[in-house]
Amino acid sequence: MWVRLSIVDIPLGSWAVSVTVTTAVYQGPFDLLLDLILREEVELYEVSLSAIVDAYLTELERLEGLDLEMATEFLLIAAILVELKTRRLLPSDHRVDPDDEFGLWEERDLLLARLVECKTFKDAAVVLRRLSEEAARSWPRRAGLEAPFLALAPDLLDGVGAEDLRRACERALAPRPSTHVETDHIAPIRASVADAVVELAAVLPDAGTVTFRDLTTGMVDRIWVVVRFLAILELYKQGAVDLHQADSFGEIQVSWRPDANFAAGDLVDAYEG
Amino acid sequence: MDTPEQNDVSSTEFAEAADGEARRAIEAILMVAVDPVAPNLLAQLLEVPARRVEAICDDMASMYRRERRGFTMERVAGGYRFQSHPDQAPWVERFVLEGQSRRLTAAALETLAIVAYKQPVSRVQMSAIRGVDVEGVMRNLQHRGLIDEVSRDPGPGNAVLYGTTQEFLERMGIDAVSDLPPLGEFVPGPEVVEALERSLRVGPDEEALVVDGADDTAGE
Amino acid sequence: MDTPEQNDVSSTEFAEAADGEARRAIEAILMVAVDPVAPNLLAQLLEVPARRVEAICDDMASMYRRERRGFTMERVAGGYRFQSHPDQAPWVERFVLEGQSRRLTAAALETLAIVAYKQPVSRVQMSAIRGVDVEGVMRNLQHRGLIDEVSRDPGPGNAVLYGTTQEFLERMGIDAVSDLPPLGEFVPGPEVVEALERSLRVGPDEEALVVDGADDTAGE
Repeated sequence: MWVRLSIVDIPLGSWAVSVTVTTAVYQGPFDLLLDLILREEVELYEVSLSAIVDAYLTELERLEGLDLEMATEFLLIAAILVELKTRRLLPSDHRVDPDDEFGLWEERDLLLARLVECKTFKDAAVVLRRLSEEAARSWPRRAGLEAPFLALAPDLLDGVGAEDLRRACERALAPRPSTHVETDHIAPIRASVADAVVELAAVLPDAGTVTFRDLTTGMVDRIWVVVRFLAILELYKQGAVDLHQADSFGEIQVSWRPDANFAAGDLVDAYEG
Repeated sequence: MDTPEQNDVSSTEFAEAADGEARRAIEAILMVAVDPVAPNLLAQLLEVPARRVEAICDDMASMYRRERRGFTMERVAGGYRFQSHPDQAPWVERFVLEGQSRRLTAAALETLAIVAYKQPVSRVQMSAIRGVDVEGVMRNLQHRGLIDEVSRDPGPGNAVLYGTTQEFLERMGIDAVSDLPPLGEFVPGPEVVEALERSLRVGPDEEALVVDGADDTAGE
Repeated sequence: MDTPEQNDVSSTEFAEAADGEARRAIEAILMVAVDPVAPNLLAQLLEVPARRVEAICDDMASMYRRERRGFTMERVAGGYRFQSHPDQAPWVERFVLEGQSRRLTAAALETLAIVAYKQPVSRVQMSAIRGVDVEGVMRNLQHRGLIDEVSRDPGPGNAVLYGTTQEFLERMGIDAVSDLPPLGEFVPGPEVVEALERSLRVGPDEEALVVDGADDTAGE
């Protein structure tokens, strides 16, 4: 077994702290969520909302821009949790937009399905652990050919030149190539995460009070809305914007604070790593 | 020479003698082999049907067990090999010293599980399932020879697809990936799904409790 | 049983049982050993007198002969080892010629290439780079005179360091190792090899998952 820091010792109000403390133990949000829900039986609504956002922003910075695709994963999960939590804390509202409601259920079901899938493989891994531990109790015979037979074996170097040797060495030493391929692939999303903050910081000061809906008009893919939502939250955390929501599920009013002293560059650095 | 075999012309005895000779040849070959030797190869070398090779090998394996040898003959990664008996591990460990650096971490095992069951699978797919970037773990697994690139995704992006290796089978002590228990066995039971659902419910608490119908704490 | 040394029944049985256990341990150790194992080492590992180890080993050797195994246990170069029975040589030859050539070549080539470019290099470093146990392959290369022990690591453990031989240069048709074509730029330098080795023992993101520090006991 391995060392596992217990989350029980950590006040629930400071989930952000617990995530930071346990990054070496928890392998990401699914791991954390599964453990919280199944082992610790923590009710998610007991965790403070800002703590969730903080936790994921912390997680985001920890990733140091290595893989923004994963970062957006975090954001998506964070956003769903925030939304679920918001619903549960607020009294029942009868003016819920059915489309929004449907969308949330959809997201929730997706998250649930992914948690179940993650749990499935975690349990499968337990079997692999048992198998490998059993197998590790035996060592295979590796002595190989006895001297008289060595001369018989096909000549290892037959047809092998210095070039082949160089290639073999590079093959053995090379860092595996997948990183670069994937980075190109996710480049558009990478830009959007950083840009969401930059764009908003450029537009909002002169925009007066706008609604979140205005800011996300025309965005088809839900992930872009999520990214923008988290960008707003980040600006709020930085003290750059005020947020106002008249009632639950009502329009979120966003207004730039007149006293905001915010340089978008600082934050972009944080995202880019 | 030690025990001269007499030649009584019974066909069973003849067959037994032939099996005995095949057994000796297999013992000799496995003694010099570095990797598991496939039954087909043994069949080809000894010029006997693969089916009979497998039967002989099974007999040999149980003979060693019966004789309480310090070694066993196992079918691993598609072939037969000699290996030390698991109950002799304490002695062998003393001898080989390298000890447990072979141990796999939780992250490695979970990633391996995904590759084993979903192969061929891309890095992005694995990351999506685990909810974290798996690149570091994968590079480690690849360096250890447990997984490898097996093909390219024909779709856009041509992502590299990964699968498990012979080395993986050897490390798990299994003959083929199909020897792993079916993934269905690991799908969480209703009580786990319920616990997850309850924690992720939509809407105010009172309502959710009514919908769930059960407010007892399930969990494991 | 063959040579009862005690007259007291119970102590004979006790001695036989103990010998049986020692026999099993020796079988296990010799099965995984790559080089002959000296009786003194066996005595030390099993905590029995060397004289008794030798007696047990003699018994084992004649037992295998009596049982007409396809392998023998021989005393070679000051130690015991399992090897294929001489009368099975034709089968082993077939196996060598038809069986294992391809895979061995790929593994051996990579191993040889690393020794050539990174020499002097220890076996542990080699294993770390190739991700698998290279012992058999290296011994093979050494037997063929392509690599050899060139020095000892001055650090703790005094690991044997390997390099390529004159024979290797001749086979490659080059004057010196420096005549080998330069490696691509993405390849880590020799100093990285060690870091790589470290990182492979405990993955970068996995340090917290490893409990026992047993990984440090590698040295051979």
